[in-house]
Parts: sequence; C-alpha cells; structure tokens
Amino acid sequence: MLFDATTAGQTARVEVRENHGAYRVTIGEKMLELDLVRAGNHYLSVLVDGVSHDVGIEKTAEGFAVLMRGDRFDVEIKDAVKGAVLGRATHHGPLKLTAPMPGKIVKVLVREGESVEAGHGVLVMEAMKMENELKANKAGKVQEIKVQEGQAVEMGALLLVIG
Amino acid sequence: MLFDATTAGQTARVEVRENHGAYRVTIGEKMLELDLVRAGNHYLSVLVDGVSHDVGIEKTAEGFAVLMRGDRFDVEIKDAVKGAVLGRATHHGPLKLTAPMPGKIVKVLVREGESVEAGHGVLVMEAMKMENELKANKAGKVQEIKVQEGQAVEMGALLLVIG
Amino acid sequence: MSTPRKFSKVLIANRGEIAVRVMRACRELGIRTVAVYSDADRVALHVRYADEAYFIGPSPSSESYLRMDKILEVAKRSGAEAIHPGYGFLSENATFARVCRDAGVVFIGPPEEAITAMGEKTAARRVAVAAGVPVVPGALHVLADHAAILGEATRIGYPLMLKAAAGGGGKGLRLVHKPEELEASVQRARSEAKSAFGDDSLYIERAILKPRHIEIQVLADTHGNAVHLFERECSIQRRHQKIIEESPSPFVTPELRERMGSLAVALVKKVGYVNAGTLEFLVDENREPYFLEMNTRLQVEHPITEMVTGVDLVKMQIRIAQGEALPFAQKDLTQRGHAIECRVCAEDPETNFIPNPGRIESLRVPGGPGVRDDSGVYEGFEVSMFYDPMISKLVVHAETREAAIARMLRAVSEYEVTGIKTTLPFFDRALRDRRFIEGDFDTGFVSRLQAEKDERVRPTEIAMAVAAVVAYRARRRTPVASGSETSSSSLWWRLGHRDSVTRL
Amino acid sequence: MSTPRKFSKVLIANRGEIAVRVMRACRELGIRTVAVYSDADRVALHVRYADEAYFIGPSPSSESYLRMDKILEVAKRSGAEAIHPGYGFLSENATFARVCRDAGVVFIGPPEEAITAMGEKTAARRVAVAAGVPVVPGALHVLADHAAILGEATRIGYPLMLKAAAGGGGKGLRLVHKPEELEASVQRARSEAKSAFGDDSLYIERAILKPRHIEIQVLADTHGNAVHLFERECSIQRRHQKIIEESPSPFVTPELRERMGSLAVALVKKVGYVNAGTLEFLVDENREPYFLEMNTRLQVEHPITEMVTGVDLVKMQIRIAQGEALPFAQKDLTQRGHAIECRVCAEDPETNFIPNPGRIESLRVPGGPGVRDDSGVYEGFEVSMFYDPMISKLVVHAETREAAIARMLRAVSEYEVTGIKTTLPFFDRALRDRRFIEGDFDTGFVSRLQAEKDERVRPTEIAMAVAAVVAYRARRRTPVASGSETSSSSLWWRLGHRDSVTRL
Repeated sequence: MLFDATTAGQTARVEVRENHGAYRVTIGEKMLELDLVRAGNHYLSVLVDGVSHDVGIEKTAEGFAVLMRGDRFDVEIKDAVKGAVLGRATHHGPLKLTAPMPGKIVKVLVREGESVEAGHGVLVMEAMKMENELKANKAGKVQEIKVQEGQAVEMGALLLVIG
Repeated sequence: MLFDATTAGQTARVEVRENHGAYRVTIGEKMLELDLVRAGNHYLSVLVDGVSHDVGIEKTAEGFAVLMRGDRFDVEIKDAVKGAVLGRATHHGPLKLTAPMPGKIVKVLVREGESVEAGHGVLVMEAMKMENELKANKAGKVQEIKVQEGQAVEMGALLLVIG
Repeated sequence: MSTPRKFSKVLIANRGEIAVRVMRACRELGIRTVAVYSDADRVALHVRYADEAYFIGPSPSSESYLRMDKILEVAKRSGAEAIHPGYGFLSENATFARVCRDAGVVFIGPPEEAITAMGEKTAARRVAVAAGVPVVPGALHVLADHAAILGEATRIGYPLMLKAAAGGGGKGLRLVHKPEELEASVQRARSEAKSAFGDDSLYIERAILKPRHIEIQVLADTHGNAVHLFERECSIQRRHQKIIEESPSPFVTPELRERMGSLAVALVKKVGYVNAGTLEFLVDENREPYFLEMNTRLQVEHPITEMVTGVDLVKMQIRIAQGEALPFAQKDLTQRGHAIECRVCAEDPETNFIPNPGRIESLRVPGGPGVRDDSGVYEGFEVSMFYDPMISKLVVHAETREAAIARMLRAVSEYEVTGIKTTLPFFDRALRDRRFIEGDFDTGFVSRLQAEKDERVRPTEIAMAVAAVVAYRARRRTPVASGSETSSSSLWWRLGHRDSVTRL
Repeated sequence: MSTPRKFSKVLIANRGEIAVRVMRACRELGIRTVAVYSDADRVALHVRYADEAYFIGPSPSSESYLRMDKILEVAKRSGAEAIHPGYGFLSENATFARVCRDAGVVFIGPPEEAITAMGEKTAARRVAVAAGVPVVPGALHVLADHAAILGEATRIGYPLMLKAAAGGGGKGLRLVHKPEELEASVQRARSEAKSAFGDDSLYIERAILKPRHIEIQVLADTHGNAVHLFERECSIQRRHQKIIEESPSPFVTPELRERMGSLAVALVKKVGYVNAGTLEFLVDENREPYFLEMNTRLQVEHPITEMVTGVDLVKMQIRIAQGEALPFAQKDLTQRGHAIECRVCAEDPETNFIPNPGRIESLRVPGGPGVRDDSGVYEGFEVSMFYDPMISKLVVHAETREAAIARMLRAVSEYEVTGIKTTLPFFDRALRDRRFIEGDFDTGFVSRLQAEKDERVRPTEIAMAVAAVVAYRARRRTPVASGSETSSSSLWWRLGHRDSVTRL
C-alpha cells in the first residue's frame, strides 16, 4: 500500500507491505523492517533491526501523531493512489483560517478586501483566560470574514478566508 | 433493584433506585444519595452528601472490586430476587479449591479420604519462581484430588474438593 | 501573635494542580480537605482528591472560583476552620482575606494589611523605594485614564512594559516597543486584566532589555521571624509567563544571593508580612537587581525551592497559619543540589503556544529517581477552555545543574500525552540548546528560539514509517470496522485491545 | 587499577523495574542501552525503554535471562562495552563475571574473585569469622547430603534456618521449628534453590528469634577507596522476603551505626571488594549485630539510601566500572531526612501473599512531593507468571520518620491498580499499625499482623453501595450490550467512554 506522509516540513512516498508478521516499509531509497507490537492502549513497541522505538499514537484529522521520547510528529497521511487524506480533506487554494480552540472572538483586526502579509495578526481570540492573536499563514487579500467581535466559536469553526 | 452485597466478611441487602440523575441506595437502615460520575476509564467520582470518594472499579467473577485510597474491597453482588451471582455462581457445600494463579503442581500433601483441619496445607504450587503452599479454607475430608504432581494448571482450575 | 492550634479541616479555594498540591499536604498532616467546584469541574482531579466537595457555580471563574460569598458559605457549611487560596483567583485579594477574618475563618496567607501594602504592584514599589530597595524606573501609581498613560509613557520612553496592577501570571502584561502600539496594547491588557482579576487598572515601567527574572522566596511567621529560601531563576518565559524555572540560578553569585535575600527579608519585616511570599526582581546584565513586585501567595514554581532546601512550603504555610513559629532560622537553611521545573501546558508550542484544550486520551508520567510530577489532570480528563492551560508541573532534582538538565531531558522523554498538544516537545528542544546549558539566557530566550531553525536530529523517518503502518492497518480493517477508523476518535485503535501482545 | 574510560553503550542483563532503573541512569549519563528479552517480554517496559533490544530465548529464565552465552552474543553484536546485571539472575554469578572479562566486556559489579570470596554465603561467613566479625552460630560450609544436614541440625538445635548457599531474595530459605519438619523443608528449599539459582546447595544456621534485619550499603572503587552509606532497616518481611524497608533504622543508635559501618568497610577492604555491595546483619534484641551474608550487587531497596544520602548508586556503579575514583570520602556522606520503600507486588495479601499474575487493567501511580515510583510495568501490561511478582517500588522521602510514614500512606492512597491484586492494601494497614509507627517490630511483624483482626475503620458501606450501583447499571444495559457486561472483561465499562462527564 502506498502513502504520502508529511511531517516536520518533509514529504515522502511510503510503501507498506506485510512480511511474516512484520512490516517492510520503503521510504524513498530506504527500506525498514518494522516489528511493531501493541503495548497498552495508546502505545506501540517498534523494533527496527534491533533499535527500539517506544511510540505513542494519536489519531488526528490528517493522519496520526507519533510521540517518541517527549517529541511529537504530526504526520499527515495521504493515500498515494487515491490522493485523498485519510481523515478530512485538506484545502488548497485560498487559506481558510479556522479556530484552533473553542473561544470568543475579542477583536477583528482586518477588514474584508484588506491585503495582509504572512504573519500579520487578523483576529484576537480569548480562550483559557488568555487573549491570543491569530495570524495569517500566508500573504493575500482578506476575502471573507465569517465572525463578529464578541462571538463564541467552536474549535475548527471557519473564521476568515484569505485569497 | 435489590442486591445482596458481600465484602470484608459482611453481607447486606442493598436497594438501588434512580433519583433525578443520582442514585438512592438503601443499605439496611441507612439511606445514601450517590452522585456518581465517571472519571476516566476505570474510575468514578462519587459524592455522598458532600463527601467525596474517588473510586477505582474492576469487574470480577463475583461482582466488582472497589478501590478507594489504596484499599480494596472485593464485593460479591447477588441479585436478591433471582438469587444468582451476577458473574459465575458461588458454590456452597463442599469446598472446591481452585488454582489462584497459573502454575505447576509441585507436591500433593494429602490423600483422598484424609481429614484436614482449616489452614492445613494440601498442595504446593510453583508460580512466579516461588513455591506456594495452598491451604484448606475449611475443615473436612478430602473427597477428590483433581491434579497430579508435576502437572501444569491454568488459573481457576479445580484442584481438590474438601467435603 | 496567635496561640498555636491545629486545623482539622481546610477548604481549598482553587482548582487544578495547586488544589491537589495543597490537599496532598493536608492529607499528610491529617487535615480533612474541602474542595469547591464549578460546572466544568465536577470530575476535576481536585474534586476526586478532596474529602469533601461542594458545587459553587457556573464554569466562568467570575461566577465560581472568584465568588467569595459562595466559598465562605461552603466553609461554614462544611465546618472548615481555614481556607487555602492557592495561587491566582482570590489568593492576592485583600478583601477576601478580610471577609475570611470577619467570618472567623483563617486565611492561609498574609493578613489583609500586608496584601494591601505589598500585593498591589505600585503600592509595593512605593514601600520598596521608601525602604531603599532599588526599583525599575516607572510609575509608582496606577494610571487612571488614557491621557495619564500617554503622558507617563512619553516621560519614561520606549520600550516600556504595561502591567495590570492587580496582576500576576503574565496576564494583563504587554511589552510596547513604539508609541503606535500603545493604544491597542492598553486595550488588550485592560480587557485581559478585567477578565482575569476583575480589575483593569494598569501601570507602566521602563522595559529592561535582556533582563533576568529572579525571585526570592520568603517565609515569615506570626512571631516576628522571617527567613528567605534563596532564589529561583525564572527567565525562561513565553507570553511573559514563566515556563521553565530553576534553583539555584546559574547567573546568581553568592554575593548577589546574599544581597537579594537580605533586601527581601528587610522588606518583609518592614511591612509585617506573614506566611509565604515571593519578591520578584529583574536583574540586568551588570547583575543589578531591581525590585519588581511581591507575590503575596504561594508561587507556581515553589517545588524547586522545596527540593533544594528540603522544606515543604505548603506544610509551612499551614503551620504558620496555625500560629506556629518557624522551626528553623536563616542559618539552618542550605541549598542542596539543583532543581528544574517545566510547566506542562495544553498549548501548541509550534503555533506560538496557543492554548489547546481537549480530552487527554492517554497520559504517561515519568518516574524513577529525582522526578516529581505535580499534576492536576488524569487520563480521560477534559482540559477545559475556561481555565489556565497548565496541566502539570514536572520537577527534577539532582546533584548538579548538569545532572538536573540530563534528568529533566530523561523525564521529558518518558512523559507522553495524547489527545491534546502540550509544551513537552518544546522542553526537549529548549533544554538541549547550548545557551540554556551554558546558563546564557534572558527573558527573550523563548522568542529567539522560536525564530530559529530546529537543529535537533529527529527520527522523522521512523515517525513516517510508523504512521504509515498504522494507516495501513486502519485501511485493512475498514470492511470490519465500517469506516469508524477515519473518525477523530481512537476507537479503531481499541479494537483488539484485550490482546496486548498483538503484532499489528 | 584501570584507566578511566566512558562507556558509550551498556547491556542490561535483566528485566522489570531494575532494568528500567539502570537504563534511566544510562540515559541521564548519555550512554546507549541494550535490552535482552525472552518470549514473554517482547513488550515489557525494559524493551520499550531501551535504545536497542534483542531476543534471547523462551520465557523460563533458565532459557533466557540466565543464558550467559546468548547475553554475551548480544553484547558482541550490539557493541556494548559493559554489562549491568541488575539483581537476581546472573548478578552474583562469579562465572558470568569471568566470562565477561574473558570476552573483553566490563561486568558492572565486583571482580570474579570478590564474588567468589563474598558471594557464596558460607565462604563469606568464613572470611568474616577470620576478620573477627561476629556471625550467627551455624555451619560455615555447604552441607552435602541429608545425613550432613541432619547432623548439623542436631548440633545447632531448633529452631534453625535452612538457606540456599547461592541464594538471595528469600528464595530457597526455610525456618524449621522442629525435627519432624526438617525433611520436607529441605526438599522444598532445594527445589526452589535449584529453579531459582541452578544450584541446590544448602547450609544451616541457628534461627535468631525476634531479629532485626539491618544491612549496610557499601561502595568501593578500583583505587582502593571504600565507604559505607549507612544502614537500611529490612525487618518487615513476608516469606523471608523484604516488603517494607526504611533508612535510617529507628532501631539503630549512632554507636551501632558507626560500629556496623566500620565492620562493613573493614570486610570490604579485606577482600578487595569493588563496586556496590550490601552486608546483611541480624541484630538481636540486645543490639548485637551478626554478619549474615553479603550481596555482591545492587540491592532492590537501594533507592532509600539514594534519597537519604543524595548519592545515585547506579550512576556510581557505572562510574566505578569506568575506572573513576569515588568522588567523596566517608566524612562527606550524611543522612538527611527519612526514606521508606514499599514493594508493590502482584500478590494477594489477603491470601497469604500468593502471587496473582494477570493483565493490569488500569494503573494510577502517585505523584507530588517526595514520592518516587520505580516501576517495571504499565497499563495494559500482562504480569507474567514466569518472573518475580514485584511490579514496582514505591519510595518516599520526608524530613522525619513521622512525615515519611504520613507521606507513604498518602502515596499508597493515590496508587491504584486494577486487573490484578497487589500488596498495596497491606501497606495501608501495616503503616497504620501502632507497632510500626513506634518502630517496635522484628522479622515476625507481617505474620503477626496477618494473624490479627484488621482494626481499621474501612468504608465498607460505600464500597457496597458503589458496587450495587455499578451492578444496577450493568443490569440496565443488558438488553443493549447483549450480556457482555457479565464477562470478566470490563468492556461494558467502556461503553460511553467518550463522554467522560457522564453521570452513571
């Protein structure tokens, strides 16, 4: 089975095959043989040619988070044949800024039609007693503002579209 | 719903009724109002008239183990109407000694027909690198020996019957 | 001077890890504990941990944990003789200390007068100035309106710090670089201060560049004795909130330690301070200390002092409130070894530490020698958006600073949380940074680190391979599990749970 | 005398908590770790924790953890420069120390000669006698056959102790009250000794009644330096195996401490001992110490010494094996505070501590100040019947013995394990016992406690009420869950898991 895996800014084509109870994984030029055994509800013990990796796993919207020794990799997994993300689809084209947490919109810092730089603050949200400025991830024009000041929003709610 | 609950050598008739999201429990003369909320997979937070009990729960063969502050109560629960144990049935009459763990029978210390006192050693089992003497819980005559020396037994296997 | 008595029941007017910390001390002292809780906190750890627990209102803290009337009502109803306020919420509220006293309940903290004298930030600065303690140049008074702020800002010059007079914990605090930013910053600081403390008063002081944030722990009893318990280094901050602390400070010389300790004890004695408190200083590059403010309460980072001095600060707070005299003098106190604290917060360190509330799917805490986890959560707990995102404090103690850093990295490597993002991956990076290891840092450390490329060698390929195998398994199970594996739940993951040695 | 070197990779020839303990030290020292594992241990914690892990054979330890050849093969294959044997298994095996040396791998422990001189129990007694150290009256030689045992037993008199010459950890040890019991006890001790150590040699000594079991920790380097790290009180035992230990001992006076410490260092120097070791003494009611045996390895209960002295014994073992000199002298070592260890075992304390292997359904470990959990398991782990039932060591440290007992009771109250029965409920009872609190106990404490009625006030009614409500819920769900709730699984319990604030 073929996947496209993306994490920490890198994307690679990954092939997975079963091999006598283990998994043969090809990443680019490299071939890894994984002995992968469940260890409790959220953990895997993975041996790769004698090297031990103790792994915590979390299902995410785009794939899986892989936790190893205090580090965390949010790995996006796409089926390389169908080209679809395992979880929900990713959006290309215009940037849709969604709420990273539930909270209240304290301030809208931009107007529709305004041009913004990447890193420019566009909204202020309050959550967990802190005010947090949400920034544009890319430069562009504010196409649409979906929220008003004072409005409570759910996590994942669409806030603003930058074209 | 009526139950007979037994733990720590005490048995009581327990009545449970739902009461606006809480539970009204009558034990003998006493009436308790339990606000009982799940707190993670194996725990309950129980408030009884302001008093907080943090409870761990384990399903056992005869009912439930209730863990509170390092202490453990193995509570046998019987349906008071049907008279049956929720889990497997309990045995009255002859004592059936079962293996408390998987292991190997190292020695049989009694013969069929022999009279034993309560506390008398009847079998020696090896498990977890230790030899453990199993004792008769009640006085009586050894009616039947189900195992032989050297035999491996599963946990719960019937070893011996004392009449 | 009060006659010593023993409390039999104490109410903890707080939630989260600090409520549990105080309850642990009470349980060890044989004191029964009373929790209060809001709608969101029915199954919070502090409710589970307490001997008694009472509901006090809706989730917003202004309707529950800040409601003095309801808390005192619970104290009366439960028969609690004393109230421990923890930190935050009502802990530095002089009115609350007074109404407790009026109600005949002991407030485990300083008397109302000392909170008034030292708790309000500008008043404390005036006391300090009068006592000859150096302070950061800036306003010694709360600034009433925008005109006053503008005037003072022009007088002091930029960059400057805007601060909430009632503040603490980095809330209502803003660094302003230039005049154009002032108005927006004032608005946001006021609104944060209002919602956090119910008081939007602000003051201004000059921003000291590349400052060290170093604080001195003090204890004073009702018999006129006061000691300091040395310093804590608190320069590693994000959003002006501490995130890594250590004791001793690698920056503090024995002479500076002695000087700051003496200043602290002198100030404390001058205002008749009682119970635990902390004097915060900024120390500039020339090792000149400037008194900043006093926190008239227990500090989040108190465990590092406990580990280095061997003194249980919470038990001492309770004993002082019971009227006992300090069981040691200054000369009995020594620093042994080195301690570090990392604040584990439900925040995404890759997205500017944005809060990340949600359910903790799994939780594995580190163990072994020299590791202490002061947690307020558990596996399955829903971290609420209503309260502070800190879920736990990870603290280590070892013989030397080098050994303590190695131990903290080891502890972080054992700590795993799924379901929410946390600051743990940040610690792995920060503690391996050469500048941290060499003790060469100031309060700008975190933002500089964020702006840089991550230089660590990370097992990215293994992460991809494992994720791909797990995805492969999820795919293979699709017909069986009828698509459930693509939901955000980890349900599919639990399939076959009972067979733990299953090769996936 | 060897030249100091740094290990870059160490193999740990053990499993369970001690393997993890050693790996933690290695990780903090920047040393890569190599685990070995049997069939039963593919997902054991030590395999997960290690940097590398290699399979060495079937579950019985004689076919895996006792296989010197396979372990050395892994050392060679992985490039490990040293082997840490932990305790048990090959840790006191002189042959193993020799084959390691022959293979050019450093054995982290004493040299073969010291193990031979001190490790075999009767040989050590002869050395001690020669050095003028008092020993318990008894045989100084292994007894070859039944006739020899019978003769020696008659000479010494009853009650007597039968002991495995190669023994340790209480295995192959029997108290014999009268001649009629001798034959059966010899058989059982031999068979236990054979299966535990591969050697069924026995010896006999007089049983001292109401003895205290007190031991002295020593460290010696390759440069001729040796120190002791004071005593541990190990009198609380079941089945002749320690279950609660503390340091300092409430029974030991400063004079006795000094005397036992000096005897220990003298003996260690006499035999040219190197690395960590422990000298066990029985102390009778008149505070007369009798040397019993030496354990030429790390002791299970080493953490209490670490907490009281501030010395990391495992790191010291590694540093000594690297050829480093001890970084302190006797005068630099002090005891600070009080530490207690409780051994959490998969055993049923209500049924004479019978082992209770099985799957750990849930595991909650205590936290907060002064608590250390050295665990070898995790939630979901299957405790195997093949190995020792100890799953974890719970250790606390506090200012005084009274505070340490209170802290241990608090820690025990937070510790919960479901799925298997453990010794935790026993600790709650034992540590509340007046005789324990007063320090008035000997090695018969546990059996006396078991024979007595439990005097604690326990919340029996609440337990019944909760169990009844849970049963009620299980009943009500029957039609929905189609009977699954009566299975031994906790599956029904997980229904609705995602809604954690569900009122049941």
